[in-house]
Amino acid sequence: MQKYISQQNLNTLLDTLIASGTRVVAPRMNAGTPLYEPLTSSAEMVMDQLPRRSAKEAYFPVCEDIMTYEKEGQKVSISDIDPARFPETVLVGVRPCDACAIPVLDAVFSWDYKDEFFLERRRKTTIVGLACTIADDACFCTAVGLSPADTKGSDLFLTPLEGGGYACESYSDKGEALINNHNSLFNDPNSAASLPLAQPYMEKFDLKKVKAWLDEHFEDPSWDAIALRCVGCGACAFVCPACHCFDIVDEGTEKAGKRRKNWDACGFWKFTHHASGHNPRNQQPKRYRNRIMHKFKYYDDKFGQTLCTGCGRCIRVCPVGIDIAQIVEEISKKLE
Amino acid sequence: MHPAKQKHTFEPKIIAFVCTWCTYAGADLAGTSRMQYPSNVRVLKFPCTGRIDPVFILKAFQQGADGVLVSGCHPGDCHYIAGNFHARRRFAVFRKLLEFVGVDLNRLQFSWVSAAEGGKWVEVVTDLTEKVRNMGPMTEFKELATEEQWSGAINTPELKEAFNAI
Amino acid sequence: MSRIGVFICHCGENISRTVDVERVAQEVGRLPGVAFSSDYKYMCSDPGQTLLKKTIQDQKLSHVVVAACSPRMHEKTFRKAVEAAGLNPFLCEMANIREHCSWVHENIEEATVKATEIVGMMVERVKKNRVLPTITVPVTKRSLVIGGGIAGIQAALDIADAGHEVVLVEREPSIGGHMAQLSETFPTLDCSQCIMTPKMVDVANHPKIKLYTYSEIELVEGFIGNFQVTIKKKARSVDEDRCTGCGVCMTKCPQKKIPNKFDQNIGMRTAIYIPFPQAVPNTPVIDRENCTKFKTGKCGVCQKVCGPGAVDFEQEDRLIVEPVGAIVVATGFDLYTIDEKPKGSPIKGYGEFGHGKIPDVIDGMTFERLASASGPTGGKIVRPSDGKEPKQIVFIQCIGSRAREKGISYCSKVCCMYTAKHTMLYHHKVHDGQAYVFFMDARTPGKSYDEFWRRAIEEEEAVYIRGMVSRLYQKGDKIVVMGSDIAVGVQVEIEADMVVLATAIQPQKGADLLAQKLGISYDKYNFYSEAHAKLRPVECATAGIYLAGACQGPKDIPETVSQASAAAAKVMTLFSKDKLEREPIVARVREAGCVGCFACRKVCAYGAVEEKEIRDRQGNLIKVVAYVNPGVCAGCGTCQATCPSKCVELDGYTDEQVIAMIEAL
Amino acid sequence: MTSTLIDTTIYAAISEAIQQEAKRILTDGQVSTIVGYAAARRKGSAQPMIITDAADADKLIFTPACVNDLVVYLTKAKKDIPKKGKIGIVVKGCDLKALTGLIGESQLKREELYLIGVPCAGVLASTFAPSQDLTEESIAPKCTECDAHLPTGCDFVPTETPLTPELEKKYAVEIARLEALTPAERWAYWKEQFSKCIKCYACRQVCPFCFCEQCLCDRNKPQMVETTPRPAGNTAWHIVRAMHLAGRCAGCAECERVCPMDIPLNLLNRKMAKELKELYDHEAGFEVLEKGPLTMFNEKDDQSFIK
Repeated sequence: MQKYISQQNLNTLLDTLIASGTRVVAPRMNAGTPLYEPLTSSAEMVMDQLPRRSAKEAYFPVCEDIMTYEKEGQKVSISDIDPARFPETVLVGVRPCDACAIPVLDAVFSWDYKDEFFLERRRKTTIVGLACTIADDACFCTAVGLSPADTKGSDLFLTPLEGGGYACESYSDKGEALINNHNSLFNDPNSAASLPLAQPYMEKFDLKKVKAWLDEHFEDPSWDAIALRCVGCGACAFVCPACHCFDIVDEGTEKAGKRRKNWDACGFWKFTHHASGHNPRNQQPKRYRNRIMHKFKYYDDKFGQTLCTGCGRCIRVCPVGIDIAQIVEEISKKLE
Repeated sequence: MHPAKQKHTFEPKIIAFVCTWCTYAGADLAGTSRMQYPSNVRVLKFPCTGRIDPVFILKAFQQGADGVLVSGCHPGDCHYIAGNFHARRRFAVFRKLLEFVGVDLNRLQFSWVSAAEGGKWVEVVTDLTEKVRNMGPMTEFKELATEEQWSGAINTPELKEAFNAI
Repeated sequence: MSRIGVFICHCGENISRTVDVERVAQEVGRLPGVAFSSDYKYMCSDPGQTLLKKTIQDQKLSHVVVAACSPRMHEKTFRKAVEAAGLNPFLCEMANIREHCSWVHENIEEATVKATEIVGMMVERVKKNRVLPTITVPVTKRSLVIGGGIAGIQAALDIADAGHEVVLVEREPSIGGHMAQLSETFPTLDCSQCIMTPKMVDVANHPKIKLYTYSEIELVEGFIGNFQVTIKKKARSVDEDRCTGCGVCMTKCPQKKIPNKFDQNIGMRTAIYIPFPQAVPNTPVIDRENCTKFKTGKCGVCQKVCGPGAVDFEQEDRLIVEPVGAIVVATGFDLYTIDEKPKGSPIKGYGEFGHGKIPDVIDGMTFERLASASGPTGGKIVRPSDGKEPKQIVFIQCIGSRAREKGISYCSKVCCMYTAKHTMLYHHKVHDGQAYVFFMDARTPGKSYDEFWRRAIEEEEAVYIRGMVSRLYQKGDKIVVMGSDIAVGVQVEIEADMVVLATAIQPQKGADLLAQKLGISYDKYNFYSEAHAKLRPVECATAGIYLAGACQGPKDIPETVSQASAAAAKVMTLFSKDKLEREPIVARVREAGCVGCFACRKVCAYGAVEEKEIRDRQGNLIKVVAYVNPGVCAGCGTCQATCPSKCVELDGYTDEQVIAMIEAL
Repeated sequence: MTSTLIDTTIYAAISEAIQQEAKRILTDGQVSTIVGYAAARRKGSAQPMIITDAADADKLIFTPACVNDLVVYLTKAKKDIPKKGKIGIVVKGCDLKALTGLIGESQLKREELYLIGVPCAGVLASTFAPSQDLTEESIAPKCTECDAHLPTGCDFVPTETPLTPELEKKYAVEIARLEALTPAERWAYWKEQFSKCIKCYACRQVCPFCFCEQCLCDRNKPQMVETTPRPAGNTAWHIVRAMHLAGRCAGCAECERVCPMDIPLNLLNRKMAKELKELYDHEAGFEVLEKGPLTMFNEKDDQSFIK
């Protein structure tokens, strides 16, 4: 279904949703930093900046409770968290590089084990994508086969038009329902041209060649050259739309506490650190290798997809300038 | 349930970190002298103020303390030669940090109370209790403790209902 | 899960009067991990302790909390009881609900709530308590005594008589110290040397005492029971084994006009010398600064006349390492001088007394040498300037002492008594002379002391003037003493032939340097600090090091001797066991996490933190970490609060225990 | 952009001098490894580079994008750098202060290092793209308060002298602004800032002084600081970190530069430095100290806050 929505009507739509108790998550400024966060009013929305963190936390939270416990005398009682309590959410202004990661994550969270926490949040989230008009030299969505107008993952997709407003098209029942429920705010599509879309600089990688090289080079001296300077923080993984490792921790006192699921990152020294003290990934290059392998080989092996959407966030935040686009490009040329 | 507590609308929770040789003994002396003071204080005993980590103060506030007292031997009286001198520097700096992040320093008291100063113990504890009682509850850390990242939040209709009922 | 037993004591009615003990027991019984909770009338009584032991066994308790009085009162009692029942004593904690609760609150409700929370805190704490085995350290049953004055001699003899080896180190060529310089002693006026020299000889002859004179402490390593002491034995230039002490060398030495320090520089000695005739050892030493052989290369007479060939110009300083288990520090005192002090010094001189430039203004110790029968004048009291007998003599007390404006605020304690003694000695020797004493107060507590002082006034005709002297100056061959008599309220001016100053007692020069080598603390005057002013006046805070005599503060001879014997008794107590047992409240380093920043070592007041190398199986150095010597650690925990990664933990007060208590609130 | 340019023309000559010196010391075997900066893919950007071959010396540069404090590569926690012989390292004045502190904390030995000092007029703030010119606006806040434009005590320093205009001290101004607020307002300010934290620990990992092998905040027995990136745990983490750096941090501001959430972390560190200067006349990083201000004491220390 193709429609047109003016900026004003989009704002009205969001304010209506907020008033009805739906959680509306969109890019907004938090203490000077653009982030996807729940809006209290559509006026807070900022559409001209790429949020610093990806949209994944709407369905894969930074941290969430998965169980609570209480102790009394010699008894312990445990209560579960009911996924039915997750709020209905509309996620608005999601860039393609974020939205395209969603089906990628769906694959892993509904594979052999169905992660009810992830899946229930996904079910309750409507994704309103936004064609991308901004790119810097860290962006490389086109290099990994996506585009600034890619609609994968979006339930409803907005394309900003010359003269204001958005062309919008639904790609799912959820998207359609959003239009139908607020029909008066949508108009028939018009003929205005879209704003010029972003043009990332990187040329398309040959991801098959990348995987082919990775298949053969688990051990390779170039890993040291690539990642000796990695300092082992989790910034790259935490801002990534596709990274999805998590850690389970119990926090609380002798009397009561919670079991929590928190984001984890393969850059951390504690990642895969065994209780015995042994760590198979005992050096930073081995941990960074896992990041590349997971994104361009392991995930492909299992699900036939690449775990990178070229958003460039990790390149921008890396304290030591590790550039995944450059690394993958170089790998792609190794077999030539 | 606690009829005696109706005297005041708010009973602050005061946590005291004290050294065993001077202040703990001073508090013992207040007891043997049958001096009276507010019952709000809970005492944690350490060998020396030198052992008291700033993290403990932070943890105390996070666990709901409305006021924190750190007390040890007078300068020169340290059972361990210089532990209180190290503590003095540590806390001189730490309180400035807490102040900078927005903790009202009226809630954090430091004192020297010797084993002979039962009266001073009573005075310090009473003053801090009354001061904090007048300030009201320390809400900052308690609020933080209940806050979640938006992404992990869940609907809590009963809480919302209770909130609306207020 | 743990099986904790909680015992709430009524303490008769001391606790139960204001705390509803039954309710506390009930509420605490619901806490996680509590398997048994009950109240009892008197937990510390025999039946109470029996109940405790029986319950531990019947209920198979893993930990115990006794809620009763202050742990300062009965922690030992209950830990012993728990140990008797087969549990490690450190798995028992006390909750103080008497001194900290029932006695300080009247409201039953409030006190009961508080008591419940106090007990709850201790329940959470005790869960994190670990089994702590008693720590034992081997003890080397040899002692070092530093200083060969009366304090060091007494301590050395007592320890040696108990059968333990003693290493006695003296900086000067002879032992004897200041007491050997004195003429008579108060309050009995017995001859100092007569009572001192036999003890010196005993030291020399004692099979258990190894004497190092003309030697200094170079380095002290180790800890209680296990010190390694490096001693520098300075070159004497005379072989002690060969020398027979005949003294021919001294009679032949051409350098005869060197001021003798032992005689306060009023007597003379040779370049090869013994400081005084009764010196122990009776072996001369060559003063290389004044010896012609060392200055010009010529002479060498002493070597030529020495029959046994003991003189050795080539001798060098030697370093000797002695293992000892205990150290007695008895370095004694030095006297304040009124001369001008270096700029910036906290201690000031007496410009108003001419800064020590008037030759017949002497100090008390010089008077002792003048009065001594073995002194440079053979016991005749004469003026150093012209050898005339002084007919008017003025003694001034509190010179430097109790003089905040001069930088010393303490009382030197012995001056009142020795000045009284000086007036008597003077009166005995100069029958037609008159002694005056300027004094602030007379401080004469002590057995027969006040009587002695009164005798000086009443029988020996000393004139005591209450007041201070404002100025002294030379006028012809007299010294004009200007002062005030505040009792009468008049200015006094006396034309004296000689003035004797009762100068303050100060620690030996370099006392601070020695303290740093030993790792003991000292006050702003450099007097050594005892571990506790009242209850541990003989021990240093550093375990295994004890104090005797005036190095700790001004003392007279009987006090010094008492303390020396006390220090010896402390050493013997330490030596009474083969291994030293101590409470296991010590810091331990988690080596896996330690990065060797040594912040712990920087804050440790006891020098307990050492470096330890961690090597792999091939012997390659992996890292250097901190190691806390359990024999030295005093258990304050300052290191743990300082360690950024919390890789040093104080047993008994771990972060786990503390955090558990905070979280219980 | 109208902001005044800061003169960085000497950086080209400095780059050349670094290259020559690096080539020389690698060739004659004085060092086995050099940690420096090299150009990166994005326009104007630079990255840390670890070289062992004299042939790579030409890659070393110094530009306003050379923001990293490379000293972090010398600390134990990040010990993957091959250790054979001396290590050469390129240091700005601010980085050198961290290095000096680390020597005092037994983490480094001066004789095992070859220091190539950089005369520096300033580097770019993290909020500006690496391709930006260095101006009074785009300069890193730390550079506005720099008192070490010319590093001292290095083995080699290019002879160029940077022109350093007097700039408004950005941290001093911001600290004064915060100090003038009420505690409640300051709490609100930091609460908002800390709410963004996701515990990626970039601040910790780039910090030369966070050299602990096991961070206190990674421990769970006991859990001194909640590890979950919730507001409570975040606040505790940043307070504990600021306390641990007090008296040690010399202001390389790496924590703040790398924070992907733009939390002004160096404000906390500068505030602590200011207090230590006022209380104990301590300034970090100028000389190797036997003891830091919080591992020593003076009997006469201020105790006006103690009853």
